[in-house]
Amino acid sequence: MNVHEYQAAEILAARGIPVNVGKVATTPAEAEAIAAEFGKLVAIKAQVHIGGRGKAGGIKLAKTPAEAKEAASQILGMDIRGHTVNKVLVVPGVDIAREFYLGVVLDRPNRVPVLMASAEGGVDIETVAAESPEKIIMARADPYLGLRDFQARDVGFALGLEKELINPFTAIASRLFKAFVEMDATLAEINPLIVTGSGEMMALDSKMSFDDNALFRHPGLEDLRDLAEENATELEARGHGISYVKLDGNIGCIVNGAGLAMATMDAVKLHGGEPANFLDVGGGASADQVATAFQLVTSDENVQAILINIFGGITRGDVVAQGIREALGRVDVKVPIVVRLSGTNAEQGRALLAEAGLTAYGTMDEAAQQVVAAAA
Amino acid sequence: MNVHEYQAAEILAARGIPVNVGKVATTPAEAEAIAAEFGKLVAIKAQVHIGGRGKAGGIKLAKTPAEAKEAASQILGMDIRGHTVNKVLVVPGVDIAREFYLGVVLDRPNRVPVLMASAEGGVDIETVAAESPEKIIMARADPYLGLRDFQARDVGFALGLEKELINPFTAIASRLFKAFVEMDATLAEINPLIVTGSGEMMALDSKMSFDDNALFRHPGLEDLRDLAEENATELEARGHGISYVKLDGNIGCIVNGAGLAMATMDAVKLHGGEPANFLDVGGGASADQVATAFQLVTSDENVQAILINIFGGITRGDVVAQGIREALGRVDVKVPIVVRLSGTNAEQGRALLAEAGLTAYGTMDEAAQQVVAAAA
Amino acid sequence: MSILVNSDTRLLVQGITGKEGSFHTTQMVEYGTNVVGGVTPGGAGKSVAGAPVFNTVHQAVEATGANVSIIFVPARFAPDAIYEAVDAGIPFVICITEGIPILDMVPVYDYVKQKGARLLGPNCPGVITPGEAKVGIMPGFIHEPGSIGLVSRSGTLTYEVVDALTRAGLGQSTAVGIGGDPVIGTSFVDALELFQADDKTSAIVMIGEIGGTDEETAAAYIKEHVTKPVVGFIAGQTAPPGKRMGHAGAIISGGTGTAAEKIRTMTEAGVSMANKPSDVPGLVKAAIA
Amino acid sequence: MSILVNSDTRLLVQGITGKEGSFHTTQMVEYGTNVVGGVTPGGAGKSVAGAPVFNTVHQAVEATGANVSIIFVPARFAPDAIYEAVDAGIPFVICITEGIPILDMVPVYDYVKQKGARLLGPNCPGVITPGEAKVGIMPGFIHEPGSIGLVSRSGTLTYEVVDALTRAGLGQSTAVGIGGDPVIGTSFVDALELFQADDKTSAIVMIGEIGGTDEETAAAYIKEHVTKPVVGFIAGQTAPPGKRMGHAGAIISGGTGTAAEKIRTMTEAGVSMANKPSDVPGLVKAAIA
Repeated sequence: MNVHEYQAAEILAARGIPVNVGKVATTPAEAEAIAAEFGKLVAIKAQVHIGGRGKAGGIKLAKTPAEAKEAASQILGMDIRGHTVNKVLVVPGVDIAREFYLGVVLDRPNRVPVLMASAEGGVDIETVAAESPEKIIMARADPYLGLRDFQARDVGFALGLEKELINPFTAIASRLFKAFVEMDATLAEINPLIVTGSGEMMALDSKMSFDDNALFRHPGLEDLRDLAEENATELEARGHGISYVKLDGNIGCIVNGAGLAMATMDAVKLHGGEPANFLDVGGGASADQVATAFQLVTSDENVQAILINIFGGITRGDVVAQGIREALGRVDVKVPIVVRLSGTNAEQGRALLAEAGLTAYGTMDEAAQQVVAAAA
Repeated sequence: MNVHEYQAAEILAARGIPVNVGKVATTPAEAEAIAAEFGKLVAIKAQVHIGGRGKAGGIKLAKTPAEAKEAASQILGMDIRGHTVNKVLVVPGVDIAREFYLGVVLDRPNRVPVLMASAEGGVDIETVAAESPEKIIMARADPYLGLRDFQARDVGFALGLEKELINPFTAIASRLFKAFVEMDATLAEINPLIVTGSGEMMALDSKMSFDDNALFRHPGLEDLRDLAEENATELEARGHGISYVKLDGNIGCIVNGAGLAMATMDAVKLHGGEPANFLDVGGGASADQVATAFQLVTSDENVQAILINIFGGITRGDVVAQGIREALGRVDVKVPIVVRLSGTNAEQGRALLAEAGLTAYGTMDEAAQQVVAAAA
Repeated sequence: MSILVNSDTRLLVQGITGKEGSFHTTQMVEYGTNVVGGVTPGGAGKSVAGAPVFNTVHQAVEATGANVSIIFVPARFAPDAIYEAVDAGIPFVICITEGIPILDMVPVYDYVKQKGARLLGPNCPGVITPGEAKVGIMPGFIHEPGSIGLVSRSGTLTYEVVDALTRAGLGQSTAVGIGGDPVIGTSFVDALELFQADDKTSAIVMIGEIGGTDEETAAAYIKEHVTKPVVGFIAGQTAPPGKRMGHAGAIISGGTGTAAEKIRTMTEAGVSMANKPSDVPGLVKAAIA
Repeated sequence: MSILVNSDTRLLVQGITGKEGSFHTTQMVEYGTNVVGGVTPGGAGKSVAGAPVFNTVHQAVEATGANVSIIFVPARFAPDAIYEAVDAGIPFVICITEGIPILDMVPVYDYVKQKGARLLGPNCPGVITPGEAKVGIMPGFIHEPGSIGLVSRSGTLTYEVVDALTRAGLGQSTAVGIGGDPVIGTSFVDALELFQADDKTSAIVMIGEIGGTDEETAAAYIKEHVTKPVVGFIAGQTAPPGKRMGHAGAIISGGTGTAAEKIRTMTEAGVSMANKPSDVPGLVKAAIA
C-alpha cells in the first residue's frame, strides 16, 4: 500500500524527523491562501502515487500567492502517467546547501532491511545505483537488533558529513529505520535529505509504502489509503481474495495461480495479443470466484475476449467447469470466451463446457492462439 | 526498586492481565467503606515491601464491613520485619478452585530471562524450588526474540491445564513476560495465579521489582516509589552516588569499592564486632563524598565507632587523607574513627591523618581489631 | 536418492485439525506419505487420516520421531509455529502459509539458519519426491518418478511444467516449490546445490519469475558449480513495473527484477531458456541427449 | 604466556576523549600498554597520550590493526559500543562502564558469543598482565610479574589481594576483574579455563562475592577440569538477604547466592578458602609448596 508524500512526511515528523512542513490544497484558491500564509517562495508539488512527477511538470515554484494559484491550477487535474492529480502539497521554499538520499528497503538477497544513503541526493536513486553504485553507502540491519546507532553513524561519516551533522543524521537515520520496521514498511525514503544554508538537516521529500500482509496490525494505515489513487477494480478484487492488476491490452485473463497467470499473459503476448490484466482467482476457482472474476475483467471496456486458464490440481477440472457455467449464468459476458482446462478431471470439465457452448482447449498455447484470434 | 502489590497489580491490569481489582485504604474507616462497596467477603492485605506478611498476620479475611474495619485497624501500623504497614489493599473474596505460581526472573547462569511456573501456587516458590525442584516448570527466553507463544503454551500444557485454559494462560504468561522486558523488571510474579470456581484465570497477588540502572527510561516508575518504605539514608546516599545499606550493628563502615566494603564488614564481624552498614563511597573518595559518608553513617544512632577503609588505587592515599581531614572539618563526628589506608601514597596519607590526630593503619585486620575495641 | 523428502520422511503436520491442514493431510496420506502425527494445541487425543494429534511439537516429536514438519497454521501464528518446530529439533520445516508479514520472516530466516535447520517457504506449494513422499499441496497424480529435478517460485505454473514433463515421458526426481515471498528459507541456490549433489537427478528445471535477484544469484551459482544441464523459464515478461503480480515477491521495483534481465543472465550462465512452459520438455530432452 | 592481554596487545580505547577515557589512556600508556588508537565520533584528528583518535571503530581497526578494545563510554551508549567493536572484528572487548541496564546486556552477551568474540565486563576493572599490558583502571604499580593467576568479581578488593600477594613475593601472571553485574561476558569458568591452560600460571586465586551461582558453577568446573591449586575468598558473609551490596549482581535473592553456600561448595571442590583477604598469600604459598 502506498501513501502520498504529505502523509509520509506526517508519519516521519511524528517520529521526530525534521521535515519541511507544508499544507495540502485541493483547489488553486487554497494553494494561494497557503502561499499567502507562508509569505515567501513556495513549492507546489503534485500528490500522486507515481514517480517522475518533477519531469512531468508536477512540481512548480511560486514567488507570490498569485503565482502559487496559477501553478496549482496547472498541476491540479494534470495526468501524470495515468494518475490524475487531485491534491497538491504547498511547502515553504528552503535554502538548500546540500542534498542527500536516505532510504530503507528490504535487502532481498540478504533477507534483512538495509539503510541506503548517497551524497547524490535529489536525483533518481535507481539511476545512481545503475550508473555509479559506489556512490551508494549501505548498512545492513541485524535480523534481530535492527540498525544499530553505530551503523547509522558510520554511514554519516562515509557520506563525508561534518562532525556537527553526525548526531542529527544518526537520529534521522535511526528514526527512519524504526519507522520502517515498526510500521511494516516496504520502503521508507527521504529524497532529498537536505542541509539548509543555516546547517540544519531536513527531509524535503518523503515516501513510504507498506506491506499489505501486515496491515492488520496497523489499523490506522488503512485510513491513509487514497481511493482515488487506486484502481477501483484492483481494490474490489482484493476484497474478494483475487489478485488483479489492470494492463493496457484487450485480452482479459482469468487464471488460477500467480505464476501461471503471469505465464498466461506472456503466452498471449507471444502469440501476438496484448493482455488486459493479470488475474489470479486463487486456489479454489469456485463459481463465486469465477463470477467475480468475470465481473472484474468485463468492467474493463478494452476487453475484447477472455482467456480462462485453469490447471486443475487439488481443485478438480469438472468442478471448475461447473463453476464457470454457473458464473456465466449470473454474469452476462458479451465478449468471446476461450477456456483452457488441464489437470485433474480436465476431460470431464471440457465436456461440461462444450455442453454450455464453450470450446475448451487442453494446452495454453492453443488457447492463447485462439483468444488472440477472437480478439482481433 | 520495589513497588507495592497494588501497584504491580495496576501495571499488570493495564497490560491486559486479569487481576482481582481492589482498593487501597490508609485508615480502618476507609477499609470499612471499601468493604461495604464490595458488599461481600473481602481480604485485607498489608502493603509492605517485604515477604512473609501472611505468616506475620498481615492478611485477614472479613465477612462484614465492621469486620473489615477491625481487621484494618489491626494491620495498619503493624510492624512486619522492620516495615511499618501504612496501607492495606482491600480486595473482594474470590472462589479459588486451583492455585499456580507464575513468575519471570533473570536466569543468571544462562544470561536470559526465564518464565517459571508451578502447580504449587500460593506458597513460597523458594521452598518449592529447594524441596521439589521438579515441580517448577521453566521456559527460557531467547536473547533476542524473548518468550515465544509456543513456549508459554508448552508451560501451560506442562502444568496440566485443560484445553480451555491454555489460551488464557498463554496470554497471561506472554503479557507478564512483556511487562518484565518492556519495564526493565528484575522480577515479575503472580502468586497465586488462580482458576476461579467458574473457570476464569486471575492474578490474586502480584509483585514487581525494577532494575535501578534502567529507571532513566521509565520516568513514570519513580512516581511509584514509596518513600515511607525506603530507608531515608539509603535514598539520600543514592542521590550522592554512594551505595549504602543499613545493618543492625554498631560499627559504621566507609569503604571505597563494593567488594572491599563487603570484605570490610566481614572483617569487622570476624574480629567480634557488628557492622552498622555497607557503604561504598565510589571511586574518587573526594572530601565531598567522604563528608557525605560521615553524615550518612553518623545519622544511625547505633553507631559507636567508624571504620574507614580505603585502598588507594588510581586515587592517591594523600588525596584521600586530605579529603578525610576536610570532611571532618565540615561534619562533627562524635564517635571514634579508625582509618585504614593502603595503596598509592598511603604513607604520606597516614602521616597527614596523624597530624589531624587520626591513627591510620596499614592493614584491614589491624584496623578492624581497633574499631571493634573502640566500639566496645 | 532424490532431495529433501523421500520414503524415510516422518512427517508432522502443524495445524492438522484446521480446514487446510486436515484436507491436505488426507491427500498426503493417500499419496503414501508417512504422516506420523500432527499438532493442534488442545487437540491431543484426536486423529486425522490416522495420524495422532498432539498438543505441542515437542510432545509430537518425542512420541513419533518426526523429522519433517509442514505448517498450515494462519499467517499470524506461522512464525511461532516455525520457531516451535525448529526448537523441537525438526531439521526440515515446510511453511505453506501465505500472507506472513515480510518483517516477521526476517528473524525467522536467520533463526532457522543459526539452528542448522532448513526452511522451505513460506507461501509455497511444498516438495514432492514422486512415488515416495508428497509434502505439500500439489496434485500428486501429475508427477512420475524420474530423473528431472525441478525448482520453482510458483505453484500452478510448476504443475503446468511437471505435467508437460510427465506427458513427455520425463519423470521427476524431486519437485520443489520455494515460494513467492520476498523472504524465503530455501533459495534457488540451495535447491540447485542439492540437485547437483543428488545421484538420481540428471537435469534441472528452474522456474523463476519477476522480482528480486534470486534468479541472477542462481545463474552465477550455476556457472560456477552446476555441471548438470539446467533448463529455465521466467514468468512475467509482460508484467509492468511497480505492480505486485499476486506473489508478494513478484514485483519489479527500481528497475531490478525484470524478466528480461533474468533471462539474459541465465542464458549467459548456460541455462537453456524456454519461451513458454510447453517448450521445457523439448529443451530438457535436448540437454540430456 | 599469561592470559587475555600481553605485549602483543594492540589496544583501542572507545570513548578516548571523555574524562575517564583520556585519564585512563594516559595511565595505561604510562604503564607501557600499547595503545594504538582511540575512538570518539567526531574526534578524528585529535590524539590522546600519543594515540590517534578515529571517528569509528571500523576506521580505527583498519588503520591500527587493534586487537583489543576497552570501552569507557556512558552506560546508555555502551551496548552499541560493544556491538561496534565486535562488528569491526575486534576479538576481545573490555567494558569498564558501570550502570548498563541488565536487559540491554542479554542480547549483547549472546551476540558477542555468536560472533566468536570475547567480552570482559561490563562494570569491571579490566585485566592486567604485569609488566606487559594494563588494560583497565587498576593501579598498575601494586602488581608484579609472576605466576599467580587472579580472577575476581570485584575492583578494590582485588587490588587488596594483589597487593597482599605482591608483598608476600607472589607475582601475578594475569589478574582479571570479571565485573559485578548479573550479566557479564567472561565468567569465572572462562577465566579458570584460560589459567588452567596457561603455562605461566602455577596457582589461581578466585575472589567471589554474594549473588548468583557463578561461584558454584566455577566450583563444579574446578572439580572436573582444574588441576592447578585454587585459593578462594568470598566477600559478603555479613550481607543481609534481599539487599543489593553496591554491585548490581551482589544480592542474595530467594535464598540463593549466600556466601556460606559458595564457601561450602568451593571448599568441597578442593579450593582452599581464605577467611579474610590477608590469608590469601599464605594459602597460596601452602598450595604451591
